[in-house]
Amino acid sequence: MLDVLTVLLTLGGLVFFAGATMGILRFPDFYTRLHAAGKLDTLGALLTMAGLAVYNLDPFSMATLLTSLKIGLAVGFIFIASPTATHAIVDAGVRAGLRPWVKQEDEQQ
Amino acid sequence: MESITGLILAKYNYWMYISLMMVGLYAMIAKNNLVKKIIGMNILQTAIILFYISIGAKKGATIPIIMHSEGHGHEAVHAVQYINPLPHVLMLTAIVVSVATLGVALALAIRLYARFGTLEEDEINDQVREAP
Amino acid sequence: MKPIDLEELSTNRREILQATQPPPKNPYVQKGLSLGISFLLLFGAWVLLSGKFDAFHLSLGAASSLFVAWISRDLLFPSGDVATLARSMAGVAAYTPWLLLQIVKSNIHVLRIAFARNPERLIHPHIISMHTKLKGEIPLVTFANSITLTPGTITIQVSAGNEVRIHALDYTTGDMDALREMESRVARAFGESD
Amino acid sequence: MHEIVSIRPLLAVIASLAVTPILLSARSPNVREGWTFAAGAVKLGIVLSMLPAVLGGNVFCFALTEVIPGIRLAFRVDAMGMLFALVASTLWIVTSAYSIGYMRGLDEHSQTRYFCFFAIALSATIGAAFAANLVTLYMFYEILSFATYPLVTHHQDEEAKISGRKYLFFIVGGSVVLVLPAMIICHMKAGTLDFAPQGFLAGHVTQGLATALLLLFVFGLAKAALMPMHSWLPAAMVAPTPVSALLHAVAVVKVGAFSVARVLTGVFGVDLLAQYGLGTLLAVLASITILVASFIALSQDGLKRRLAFSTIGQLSYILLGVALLTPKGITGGLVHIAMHAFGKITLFFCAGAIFVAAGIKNISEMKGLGRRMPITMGAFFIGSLSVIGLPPGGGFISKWFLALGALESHELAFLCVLLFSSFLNAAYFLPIAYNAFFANPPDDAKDAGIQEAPPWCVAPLAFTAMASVWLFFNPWPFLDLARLAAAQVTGG
Amino acid sequence: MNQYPAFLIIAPLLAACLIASAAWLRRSLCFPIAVLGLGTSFLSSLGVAARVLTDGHFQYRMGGWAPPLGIALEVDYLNAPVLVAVSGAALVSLIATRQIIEREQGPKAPVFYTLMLLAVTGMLGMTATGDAFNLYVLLEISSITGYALTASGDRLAPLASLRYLLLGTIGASFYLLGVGLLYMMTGTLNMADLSHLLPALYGSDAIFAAFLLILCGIWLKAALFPLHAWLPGAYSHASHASACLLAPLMTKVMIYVMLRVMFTVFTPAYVFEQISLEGFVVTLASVAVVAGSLMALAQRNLRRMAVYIVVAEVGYMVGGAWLGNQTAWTGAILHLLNDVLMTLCLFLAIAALAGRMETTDFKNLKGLFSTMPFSMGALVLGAMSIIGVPPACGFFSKWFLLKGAIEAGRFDFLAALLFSSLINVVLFFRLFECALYSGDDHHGPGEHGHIEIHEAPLSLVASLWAAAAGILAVGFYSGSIVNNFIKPALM
Amino acid sequence: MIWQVDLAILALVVICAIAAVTVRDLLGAGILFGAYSFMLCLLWAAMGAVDVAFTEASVGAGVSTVFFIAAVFRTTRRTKD
Amino acid sequence: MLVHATLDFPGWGDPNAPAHLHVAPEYLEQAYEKTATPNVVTAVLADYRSYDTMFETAVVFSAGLACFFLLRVQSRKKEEEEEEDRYFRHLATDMVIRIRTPSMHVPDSPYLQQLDPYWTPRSLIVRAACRVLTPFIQLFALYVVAHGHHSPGGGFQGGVILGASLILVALSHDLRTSMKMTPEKLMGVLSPAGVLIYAGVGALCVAAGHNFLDYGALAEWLGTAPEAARSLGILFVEVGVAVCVMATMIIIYANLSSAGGHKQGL
Amino acid sequence: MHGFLLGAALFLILLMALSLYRAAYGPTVVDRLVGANAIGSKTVVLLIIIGHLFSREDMFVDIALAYAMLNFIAVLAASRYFHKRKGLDAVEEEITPRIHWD
Repeated sequence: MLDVLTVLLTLGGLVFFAGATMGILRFPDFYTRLHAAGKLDTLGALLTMAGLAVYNLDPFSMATLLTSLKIGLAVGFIFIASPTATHAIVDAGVRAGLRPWVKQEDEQQ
Repeated sequence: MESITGLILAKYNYWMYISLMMVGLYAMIAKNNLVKKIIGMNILQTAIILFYISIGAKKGATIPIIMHSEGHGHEAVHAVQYINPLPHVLMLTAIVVSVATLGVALALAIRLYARFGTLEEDEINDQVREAP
Repeated sequence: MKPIDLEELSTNRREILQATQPPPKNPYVQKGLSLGISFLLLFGAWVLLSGKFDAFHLSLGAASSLFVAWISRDLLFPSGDVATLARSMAGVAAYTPWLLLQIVKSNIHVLRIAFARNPERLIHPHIISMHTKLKGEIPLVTFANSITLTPGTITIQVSAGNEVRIHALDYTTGDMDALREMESRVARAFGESD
Repeated sequence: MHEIVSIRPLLAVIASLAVTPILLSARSPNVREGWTFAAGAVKLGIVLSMLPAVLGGNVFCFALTEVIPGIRLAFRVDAMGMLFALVASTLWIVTSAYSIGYMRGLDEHSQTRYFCFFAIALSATIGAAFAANLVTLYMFYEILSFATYPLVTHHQDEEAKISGRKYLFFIVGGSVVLVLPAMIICHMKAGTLDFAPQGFLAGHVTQGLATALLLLFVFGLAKAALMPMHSWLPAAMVAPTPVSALLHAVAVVKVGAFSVARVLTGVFGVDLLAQYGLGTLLAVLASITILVASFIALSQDGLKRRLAFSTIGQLSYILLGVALLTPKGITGGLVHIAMHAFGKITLFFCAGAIFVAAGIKNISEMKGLGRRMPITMGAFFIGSLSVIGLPPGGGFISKWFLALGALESHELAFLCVLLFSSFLNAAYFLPIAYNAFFANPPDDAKDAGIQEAPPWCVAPLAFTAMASVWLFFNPWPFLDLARLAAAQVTGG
Repeated sequence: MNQYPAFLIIAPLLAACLIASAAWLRRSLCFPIAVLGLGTSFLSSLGVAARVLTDGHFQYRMGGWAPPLGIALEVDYLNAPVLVAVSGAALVSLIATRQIIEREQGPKAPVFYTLMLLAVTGMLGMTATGDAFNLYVLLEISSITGYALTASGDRLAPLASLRYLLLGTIGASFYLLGVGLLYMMTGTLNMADLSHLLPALYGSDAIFAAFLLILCGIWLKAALFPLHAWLPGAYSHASHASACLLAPLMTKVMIYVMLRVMFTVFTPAYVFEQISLEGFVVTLASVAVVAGSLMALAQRNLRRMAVYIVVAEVGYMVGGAWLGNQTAWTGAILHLLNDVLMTLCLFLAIAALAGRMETTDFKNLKGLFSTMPFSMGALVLGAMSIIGVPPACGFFSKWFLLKGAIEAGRFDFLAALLFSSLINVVLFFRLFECALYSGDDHHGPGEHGHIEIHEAPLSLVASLWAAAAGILAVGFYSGSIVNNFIKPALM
Repeated sequence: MIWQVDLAILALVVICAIAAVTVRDLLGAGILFGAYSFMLCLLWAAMGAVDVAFTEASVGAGVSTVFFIAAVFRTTRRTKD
Repeated sequence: MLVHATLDFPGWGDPNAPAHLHVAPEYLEQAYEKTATPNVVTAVLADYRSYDTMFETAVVFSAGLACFFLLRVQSRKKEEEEEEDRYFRHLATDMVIRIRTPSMHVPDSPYLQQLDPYWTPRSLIVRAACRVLTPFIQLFALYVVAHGHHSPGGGFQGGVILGASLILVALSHDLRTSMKMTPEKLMGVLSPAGVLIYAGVGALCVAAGHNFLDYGALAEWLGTAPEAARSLGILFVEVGVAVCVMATMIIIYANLSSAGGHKQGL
Repeated sequence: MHGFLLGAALFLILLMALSLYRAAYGPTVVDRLVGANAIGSKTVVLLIIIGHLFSREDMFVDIALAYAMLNFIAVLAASRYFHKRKGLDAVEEEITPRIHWD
């Protein structure tokens, strides 16, 4: 039961990770790439780590619970740090003077 | 043929450390920019760390932290089960040293930039030659 | 030397407001409370991290927590307002599941774009800016980070006058109504809704 | 023969290091020179105190620390060393006195430095005389080389610089490149470097190696100015005259000749040399040097340069004497150290006095000088006689023994060389004295005011001239010592 | 229990830390603490040497662990005199350069002292340690402080220092890699243990590679000729105070490490019988000697000249170590000790001269014998020693080196040594010529012209003469040094 | 040790190292150097050297990249190679 | 050459390689028993090879010192008297004031904030997030130091993280703010103090009659078994390492990022 | 399960490689930053997976935690760079005020 949950969560996480990477590779400019990288990654990490935490609980004991909670703590950290980092990067991009990519048609509007 | 493949596969860590070392040395010798040289220096050092850690690796063994139950009772430790800790110890020291060296090197680079306004070695040399 | 950009300077009005706020009524009690809360929070974190419950490690933990609470007393809870703190914690707890749901929903949206054959066709990047009513620092940051976490939007800047600039991936994600909802939920979580 | 362990050799060596006060009393010349004399007197006293025992066939020994396993810095005062030390310490006092006159007469610069290095040079000379082994000898030899360098280049002009370089190149180059390896080879072969009366190399070397070593030593000890290594000597004439006197008569070249003699007898040993026929080889070399140097001397016009070439020739007499390998020959060679010292120092003093008084350096300008400077030129005449080897100069004694030695070894060719070269000597010295007294001076007004040099100059040269004569009649300490030394080294 | 070896190394470390702390409270405390630290170290080194004389080789177990497990300090006949020389030279150079440091560094003087002490700690530790990896750590301490010290000089010093850093790091990395190879093949890091385990593996290529890597690393650090590129810049642009500390000690300690590796880790049996590198290395050393001398000859600046002399001296020692006979080894070890003193004397003298004039170009040296007789006197002594004039100590080591060269039949090395001695004569007499002549007027100021004696500070001159006296003393007693330390060390 | 992971990361490490020394922008080089240290950390972990991995994590992510960027900030990003 | 030598290597991960057979088993089998420290790496690092580690700390210390020495610009008398334009912001009115004053007379008032010529505002978001994160990072760092015996980590890692957390403050706020938290003087004292703690523990062992760094000597004073004393000794030296490393990292960062001026950081 | 985790790890490494492409060839520096950040976030997960593969996750979680905390410092530092230096290309030259040490 737990294993199934683990696999599901982890697979989901991996999908999001994959999406993030695809986004990083395929999106046209820095800002749009950041959309993919900054957040798909965060969710991917969340899901994968949740899966692993669940897996870890298998022979349930105080120690494994604590370890799982630690993983949760790490997730919490990522949740505060990742958007902040994303924001910092986008701030850097703006300050560096990078113009956002705008679609041709949007530009004409 | 098989032996050669085996040779390559069985020791790929060692081949890799050699290539890393060459990258580092190349950067230190062939690059003109001082910061690049410093990066090369760090890569060289990590190549050596890689080498040491590879020495320590042991198939089918776990990390060198003794599994122990709470309290002070513990079962006999079989060395085969654990990875060799000594290279790790040495490399902790080596990493520290490399950070220390990095700090000093960067400090020197900053001073050089303040003096010469460039980090390119050939430009610095030109300036030195013009006004010794 | 580059002269100082006055426009940029004014973005830090919030900091100024804080600095010029009247000092709390009883500074010692406030400080003590702030320290105490910090300590408890940190000690809880320590226990979580340590996983060892013998006296030696616990006392080490207490010492460490006290030490950290002391050196970062200005960082964690500068105000030391216990009631607000408790309320906002509860608020955040209530807010998080909703946020997670939002995140998952919109993440899937971006995922579709990322895996689409031609992502450039699907996106319409543009920058929007909105005015927010949020006042406190923490709520503002929570709001900004929530925007960032909801894919499709990234907070670029929170400028003076609570103007939030957002980079949106396309029109659906950059939906003003969704943002407004988020804002109100954040406000509720931190008890700022009036 | 007793070995007396005594600190006296060391004291004799470091006595002149009492110059340290010289440095401190640089401000008052009188005090400074007082120190110089005091040190000279002390040194002479110490040397003299050892004389009776040495004459009695005893040897003073003193060892300092061990510098290389098996090799100590050690002193050993035997007859040969005593002879040389006696000459050096006696003449130091005289030269000091003369230096005072000369330097003050010309108001030279940096006199403090001059006296300082002068004293160091003397120390090194005594040390070389008393050295008990090759390393000690080498040490003092080198110290002497470096201590005389500032003296040679005292004038500090371009010429002095060049001469100084030449001097160093030959002296130090020779010792470093030739002597040092030779020493090491000796040490490797024989395991010791202590001078033994009959040499320590016997039985350890083949003929080829012995020849090579001999050549290395003889040319390496370039102070002896054997012919291809001689050219530093005329160059060093740029030095102030007392320095030249010191260089030629007492310290430098004599140390070279003495060292060669010491090496020949103490390292190789007479028997070994005779066995491999090396004595003849050396004697031939010496003969060539004698003749060539004498011919060159004839053609020189500068008085000091002529004296310099004369020195080159005379030094080779010493070598020749030792190379004859007979007791008489060796006696003659050793005595020649002393006799030539007194004679040549007189000549140099005279040259200096002439320069101080008249500012003349060239022989051709000296016509008629004898009338204005009778004492100086008289002394010059006596000195010439001594150097030529005519009675009543002391040089006669040594030449006599050399000739006897040549006869004794049945090498008539060398006898001929001796006689012919003496004739040449006479040919380049006597005309000077003759012209000085009997030729008419050129009627220039400029030398009208010439008179005798200051008494500080004249007194020493008169003293040494008289000493030369006195030595002819009474050569006992030197002759006895030389005989004793010859007896010791030939095992007789 | 005898704690001298620990004090020897810990005293400067503690003193360094104390200075760094005390600097924020009272600046005036720093120098006494530094002297105290190095003084303790020097006294301990004497104690250690005395104990070696009575008991022979002994071990100090750090942390009480027996060597293959823990780290032990090994003190034996070989490193006891090196320890004395290093700590003594460091003490002298610290006292000597105080004024220079205070003048040049101003408020940063305490930091400079601290760096000096740490560098000395590293060098002493390298000399005393019996563990191959520990040596690397200590090497890095002295190197990092060395980089900082060399960077404090004229305007080109940081550049020279950065080059030194890059090359030095390559050298240290090579050493580390070599040690790693040894560890991989044997499983131990302790030198004594290695020497027991290695003979079984002598045929292995990996061991050979390890040996070569370690050697290359050491040579880079020791500035053997083709690898010397960092040295001239580093020591000629550095502050005089740092040059006085580093130039006498750094390369010598590295040479000591080379000897240690050759004798203790790999036995001479391996170095000279299993592999036959000695032909190549001695040729290299000969080239180093000649090239160093010639490059010194090409310089017009006293300091740069001295720096190239150091390069040549390295060639002496490496060549001596590789000639492969007892005599030559004696020479190499003795020369190591002597060179510490000689170079110390030389660089202190240069510092003294430089304190009175802008640069040490030859043309600036005119008339120095008159104005700075004491400094020049000591310089002459140092020069005599470098040339190899007895009784200065340089002669005796050269003696052994030459004799070793003859015994080994390496006449190229012999010729190189003799040639370099000659060049040294030329070098120094060219210098003395300049210093002897007052220059413009040929006959100088005359007897009564007043020459102002304008000496360097007393502490500098006194230390300089201490070094010079050391040269003479070591010269006079070199026989007993050889008998009591070097011979047993080579047994 | 997990050789599959190890091998894969090793390849990345080398690529990253080459990228870090070839990129024509010092800031970019610094960032790549940071990424390089991430991978090293993983590599050590995969080989079972937890302490080393920890050190590399703290040093690589925490300070050495920051030092690099600080140094580049104080000097220049320009590089000719 | 290296490639050639590699052919001679034992295979990678071979449990029977000589490296695993000589000393390592002894460490693994004895470390827990003798030092009561399950993390063998820590045990070896801080006990068996503690001498190494002490010098490793000294390396860090000297690196910090070297950076300080190379870069720090200390105001000299002349500079202090030199007048210079300085910018201040009056907090109440949000006005920027330019004051021309020698640096010895820089006004120090709670209502004025000094700005650098290159001053740029810190992002509000970053600042707030860092404010929340920093205490936890520091706590984590201390945890790492304290639990080096049981899990990976130890003094060095903890020290670096601690230093990094303070660097984070500097990055998110201002170098000047962080220098107020960690004054240069304090760091300058702490950095050697870390080494002193380490060496002091060693010296205590000497005072107790054992060899340098033989923590077993402390058993009597601490009133514990030698193994526990070793464990405690390891903890003490780890604290020393952490203190030194933290202070040094801050010193290096402060000097590098401000090129020694300590005024305007990254 | 072990195999699944191993596969997941390898998949993540593949993704890292792709991100590395962006980090190495990113047209601008900020693109590199994005790539590096992505690599960093994957590293955290990978560390825990490796911990599971060793069956010693309690040991690896600490490292992951440290990573989660510190990864963001480097990114922050890089972004701070642009607060004071404008321009995306390396040719930007906004001369720092020179400080002279001596």
